[in-house]
Amino acid sequence: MPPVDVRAAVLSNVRLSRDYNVLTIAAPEVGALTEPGQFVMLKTSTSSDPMLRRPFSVFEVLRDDLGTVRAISILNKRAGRTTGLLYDLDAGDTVSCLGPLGLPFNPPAAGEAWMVAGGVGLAPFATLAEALVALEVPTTLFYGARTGDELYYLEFFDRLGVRLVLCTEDGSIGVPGRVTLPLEASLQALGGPNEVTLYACGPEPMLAAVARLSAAYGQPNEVSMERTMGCGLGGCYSCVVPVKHADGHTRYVRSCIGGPVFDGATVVWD
Amino acid sequence: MPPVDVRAAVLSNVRLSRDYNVLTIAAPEVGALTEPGQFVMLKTSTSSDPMLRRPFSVFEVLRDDLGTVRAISILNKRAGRTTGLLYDLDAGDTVSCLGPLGLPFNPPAAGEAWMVAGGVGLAPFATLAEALVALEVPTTLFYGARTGDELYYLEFFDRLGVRLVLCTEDGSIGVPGRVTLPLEASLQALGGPNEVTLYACGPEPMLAAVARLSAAYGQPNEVSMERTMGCGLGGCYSCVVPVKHADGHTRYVRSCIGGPVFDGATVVWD
Amino acid sequence: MQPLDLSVTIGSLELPNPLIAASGCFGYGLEYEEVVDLALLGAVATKGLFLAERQGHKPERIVETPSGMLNAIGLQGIGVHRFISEKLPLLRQRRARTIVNICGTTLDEYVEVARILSDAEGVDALEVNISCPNIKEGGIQFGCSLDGTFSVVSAIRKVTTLPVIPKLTPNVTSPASFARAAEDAGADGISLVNTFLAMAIDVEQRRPKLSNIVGGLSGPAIRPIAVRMVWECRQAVKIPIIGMGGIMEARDVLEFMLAGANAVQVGTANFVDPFIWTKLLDGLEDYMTRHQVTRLADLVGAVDTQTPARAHA
Amino acid sequence: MQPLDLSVTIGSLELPNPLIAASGCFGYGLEYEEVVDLALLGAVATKGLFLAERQGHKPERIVETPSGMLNAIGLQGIGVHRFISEKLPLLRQRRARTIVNICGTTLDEYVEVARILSDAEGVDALEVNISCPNIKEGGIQFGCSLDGTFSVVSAIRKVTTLPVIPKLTPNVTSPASFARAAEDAGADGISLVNTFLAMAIDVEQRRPKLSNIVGGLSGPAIRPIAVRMVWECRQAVKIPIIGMGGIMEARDVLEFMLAGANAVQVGTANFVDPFIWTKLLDGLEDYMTRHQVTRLADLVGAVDTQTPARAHA
Ligand SMILES: Cc1cc2nc3c(=O)[nH]c(=O)nc-3n(C[C@H](O)[C@H](O)[C@H](O)COP(=O)(O)OP(=O)(O)OC[C@H]3O[C@@H](n4cnc5c(N)ncnc54)[C@H](O)[C@@H]3O)c2cc1C
Ligand SMILES: Cc1cc2nc3c(=O)[nH]c(=O)nc-3n(C[C@H](O)[C@H](O)[C@H](O)COP(=O)(O)OP(=O)(O)OC[C@H]3O[C@@H](n4cnc5c(N)ncnc54)[C@H](O)[C@@H]3O)c2cc1C
Ligand SMILES: Cc1cc2nc3c(=O)[nH]c(=O)nc-3n(C[C@H](O)[C@H](O)[C@H](O)COP(=O)(O)O)c2cc1C
Ligand SMILES: Cc1cc2nc3c(=O)[nH]c(=O)nc-3n(C[C@H](O)[C@H](O)[C@H](O)COP(=O)(O)O)c2cc1C
Ligand code: FES
Ligand code: FES
Repeated sequence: MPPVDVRAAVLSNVRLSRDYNVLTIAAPEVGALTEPGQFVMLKTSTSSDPMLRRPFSVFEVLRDDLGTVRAISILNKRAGRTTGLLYDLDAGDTVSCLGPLGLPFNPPAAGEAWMVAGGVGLAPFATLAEALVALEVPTTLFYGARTGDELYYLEFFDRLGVRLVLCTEDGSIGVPGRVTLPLEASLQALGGPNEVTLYACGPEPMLAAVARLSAAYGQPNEVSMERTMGCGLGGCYSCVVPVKHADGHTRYVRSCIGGPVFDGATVVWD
Repeated sequence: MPPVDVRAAVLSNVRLSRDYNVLTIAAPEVGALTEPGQFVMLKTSTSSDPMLRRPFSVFEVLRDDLGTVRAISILNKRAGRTTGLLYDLDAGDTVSCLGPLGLPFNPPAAGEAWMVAGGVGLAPFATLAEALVALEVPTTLFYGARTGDELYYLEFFDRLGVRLVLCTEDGSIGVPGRVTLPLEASLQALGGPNEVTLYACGPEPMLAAVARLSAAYGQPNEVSMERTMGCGLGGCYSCVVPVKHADGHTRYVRSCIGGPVFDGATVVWD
Repeated sequence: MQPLDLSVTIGSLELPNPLIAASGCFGYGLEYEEVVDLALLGAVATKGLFLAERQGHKPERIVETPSGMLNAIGLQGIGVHRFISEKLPLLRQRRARTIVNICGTTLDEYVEVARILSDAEGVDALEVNISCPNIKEGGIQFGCSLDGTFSVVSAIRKVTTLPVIPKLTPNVTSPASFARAAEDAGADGISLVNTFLAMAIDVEQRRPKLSNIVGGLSGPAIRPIAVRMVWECRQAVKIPIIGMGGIMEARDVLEFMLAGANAVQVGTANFVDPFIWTKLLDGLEDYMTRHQVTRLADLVGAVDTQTPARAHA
Repeated sequence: MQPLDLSVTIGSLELPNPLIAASGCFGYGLEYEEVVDLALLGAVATKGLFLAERQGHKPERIVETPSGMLNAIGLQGIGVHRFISEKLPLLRQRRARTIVNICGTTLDEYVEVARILSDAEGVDALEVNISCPNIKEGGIQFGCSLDGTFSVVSAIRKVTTLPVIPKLTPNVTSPASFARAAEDAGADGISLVNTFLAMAIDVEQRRPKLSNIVGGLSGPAIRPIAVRMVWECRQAVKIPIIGMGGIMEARDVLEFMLAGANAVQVGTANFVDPFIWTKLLDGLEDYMTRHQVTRLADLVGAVDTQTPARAHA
């Protein structure tokens, strides 16, 4: 299905902390088409400063009681101009929302699903968790953040029946340190290969570590890569990821159309 | 007094028509310093598109019951980017307001005051009328617009005791045609020179006509010139008006600091 | 009133309207087939092609700047042979008019790429990229020397009957003299501008924001400079000009045409709004209706420089 | 931590901080004495002066463009004699460090203006404007030729002991070669960039928006190009560089200094916010504190081009 561009009204903006907010926008046309792992390109005004759209995972697809899609939400973290503007928006403001874009996650061929989220990397996993639960795939979320109060939507995943393994760098909640620690421990506890499929989104070092661990323990994995994106449609070649191809050559693949979800085993990590 | 720059909250925005609105902003520091005929430079955002401030007459200086200045208002007419943004603002938004700037009108040396306004040129006359009435100067407003429903704030001037001579190009209210028609008729009815001082603000052809009529009938006049302004403080030399100087030479004068109010007799009209 | 005629001609190239997707901003065109009917565009200028496949620079490849962006993609591309076998047939199917943007590290490579494409089915014109600021070898070294420009264009001219449209760099003192060199060498038209060589530094890390250190500035920021250059070139040459640089609205298309452009390209704006094309066409038709212009081409170079505009008209 | 040292030196010119009001964007300085303490600025570069009074162009003289503005003021000014009698004494009273921007229609006029100012009290340096794009006679004709640049600078060098700082145009293929010509001619430093020659057309009226048809583009739109030019010049010359072009925030000042500027000028931003100066100083001190930089001058040219920045650091 081709993406659509919607001038969407802001329905609500819940500020979770000084840096994080959940922005709900009336873009049902986008939500109805969205698969877990896909993203949208957002622009807050028609000004040319800032000019380019910015990429954001679809966090939630919100339905009414009849199951009709009414809106989508974005889990936004302030990083600069546009994310700062998105943090400040209020109900009634509008944003231009282009999507859905990119390749989604693929459901596990077999076994369990383990989602690994670092910080705002939680974003694509709300919709993925819903899809996996609907497929009755036993699902775990390994979720790491700097501090305990930066761990969000825990009840949401709990209510879905997702097993939670939490991690904080300051040790205030869950396992102290990086999320890859409990992940590796759990992988060690496994018997054979292909029992779990790993899904990862977060800082690139975390993604590389997950891919390395997956390989080491013979489990398949998919990683959602973050690249600077100029267009989101394959037009600008800004968003490339080096990928090992079948012919043995490494080529730059545009992550907006050849991703953002990649088989972690094919990505060439630096 | 030096101008101040205030990040002012929008208190109200009353849209008078599809093009005109009255924007009230919490800039008491500016209002307290403002004299009739002075202007402010407004900017609606910190974006560099649009980048430059735009000049606007102070329309009203708004006081509370105790007489303390609480806000100023702007009579805004949509002409492009910034005026369009000012039309769309809502209470709670903020604008950056630099002022007061420029030279004000001077009270009449003797006799009556006749204010001549064309369209949005009404803007500087609300504060001038209040000042003249306070000085017990008999005051008339010649006010022309395209149509009757573009004549605003009539009760305001009426309540002040200002005599109104209205004019519309479509003849829907008052004298049909240009405001300079009833003005000339009234000038003809006068006895000798210096019985009235004319104050004019509006399209340049109207200002030129008022200056010409003033000279013809030997009455002093002051005109408020509209020029594209980059800075409002004398820094950029964008806003110049050709003025005949005492030494006989015509020089370009920066209307932001040498105006916007000029003696119409010294302006070189093209 | 008569039907509106938006058609333009660049030498033997006839386009239904002046709107061309700018090279490097529209992939190979096919990336956009889902969002825009490629046949609706005046033409598609495809991503710059060398003889062989190219990987391009490592990220960061773009960075946003005030009303613009820097890019240093480094001409990643599939090479002319894969383009002909994989892309060209599909572009023909979509009935897209295809202007192929060609590059070379040597004069011989330019000529070779031009020759190969001339034998292919479905190429409508060659846009000769002698102005990419982002690669050391080739391209710009020809585009920044009058002799280099002349020799590349005349060499390509000899091996093809396709319209040859050198794309000029703005990073020179006088683009008009390069336009003249191109005309003298037998170019059917010229494209300008390519991007402005520029740089952005991350002050927190004290490092360039682009892996290539420098990159090319595009977007509305450069439009006033690009319009001036098109206007200067219009005085200097008779051949058609394809103008570009920061076009975001129909008004901007008209500004370039009034300055002397016979057609325009739209690049960066397509990133901001991939649905821009119909909006631009609607805007042009609205203007033509309001101003009773029946042939859009009548506006080319029609700016009246004798009487400046009144600001407060 | 030690006190922060923001001082910079341009030849024999010592400034308490690198922030200079750009010529033509700050009148003669005195226009701003009510809103900013002139002694607080590194220096004030005054409006370009010829020998005699000049009326300048008729309006429209400016027009806004995306993240920038065009100006064609035409160097309206009071001439060097009235400047010395009317403005200079007051600038001295305010303890402003005054860099006088000088123009000429001929080589002789440049030399004459320089000589007269050298005999006056309170001139701290001469900025030689050979780059104004808005007047036909003089200025740019020297600034666009290497010989012209060399001859103007060396001629002025002979008649003054004041620091001589030619101001270079960006409208050339290689500003670095002009920087070298200036250095060879004995310049104490160079200023760049002046504005980019540009044009804007009112499509409704089909006329240029400026009475002068073309004008100079300034503001954040040009910053990435200006930073690149400063960086290139830093590789080419040893003399101090005063960088400018679209500085709006302290971060932008630092970007120019990291690229190789010893000091900076701020022009267009002063129109947007006349109170910008203290904000820029606060921003610089905040950065120095966060990064433990005690001497701001240590950052000059300190960009590390070996290792590009990580976008998602
Ligand atoms: C597929 C994808 C999904 C994403 N999902 C989310 C999400 O759900 N929630 C969220 O908060 N963030 C998400 N991001 C990251 C988000 O796009 C960036 O934080 C945002 O673009 C920064 O823009 P800015 O204008 O706020 O920052 P800028 O002012 O542009 O720059 C600030 C920082 O952001 C980086 N950056 C700038 N432009 C981009 C860009 N186009 N893409 C990525 N990084 C950029 C810069 O390198 C710089 O380090 C996602 C990114 C991608 C690629
Ligand atoms: C002293 C003074 C007082 C004014 N008072 C009022 C007022 O009370 N209410 C009101 O509605 N308008 C007033 N104006 C006019 C107002 O400043 C312009 O309409 C406004 O600047 C247009 O800006 P814009 O961004 O909306 O239009 P733009 O998109 O910038 O351009 C649209 C039109 O406005 C003209 N224009 C652009 N910039 C300026 C500028 N800086 N100054 C003047 N004209 C410009 C252009 O020439 C063009 O014709 C005043 C102007 C001056 C000089
Ligand atoms: C990301 C990007 C890639 C580009 N790649 C090419 C290219 O391969 N060949 C070329 O001739 N021009 C290339 N250009 C330049 C554009 O075709 C165009 O000349 C320039 O961007 C100005 O137009 P705009 O402001 O509308 O983008 C590229 C521009 C951008 C932004
Ligand atoms: C309105 C205006 C007038 C200017 N006049 C002069 C001048 O007289 N002499 C000069 O050397 N530069 C002049 N300039 C150029 C500026 O000094 C500066 O080089 C340029 O604007 C880039 O800096 P900015 O982007 O910070 O404005 C002028 C610029 C503007 C905007
Ligand atoms: S974001 Fe433009 S190609 Fe991927
Ligand atoms: S507006 Fe800048 S000098 Fe008047």
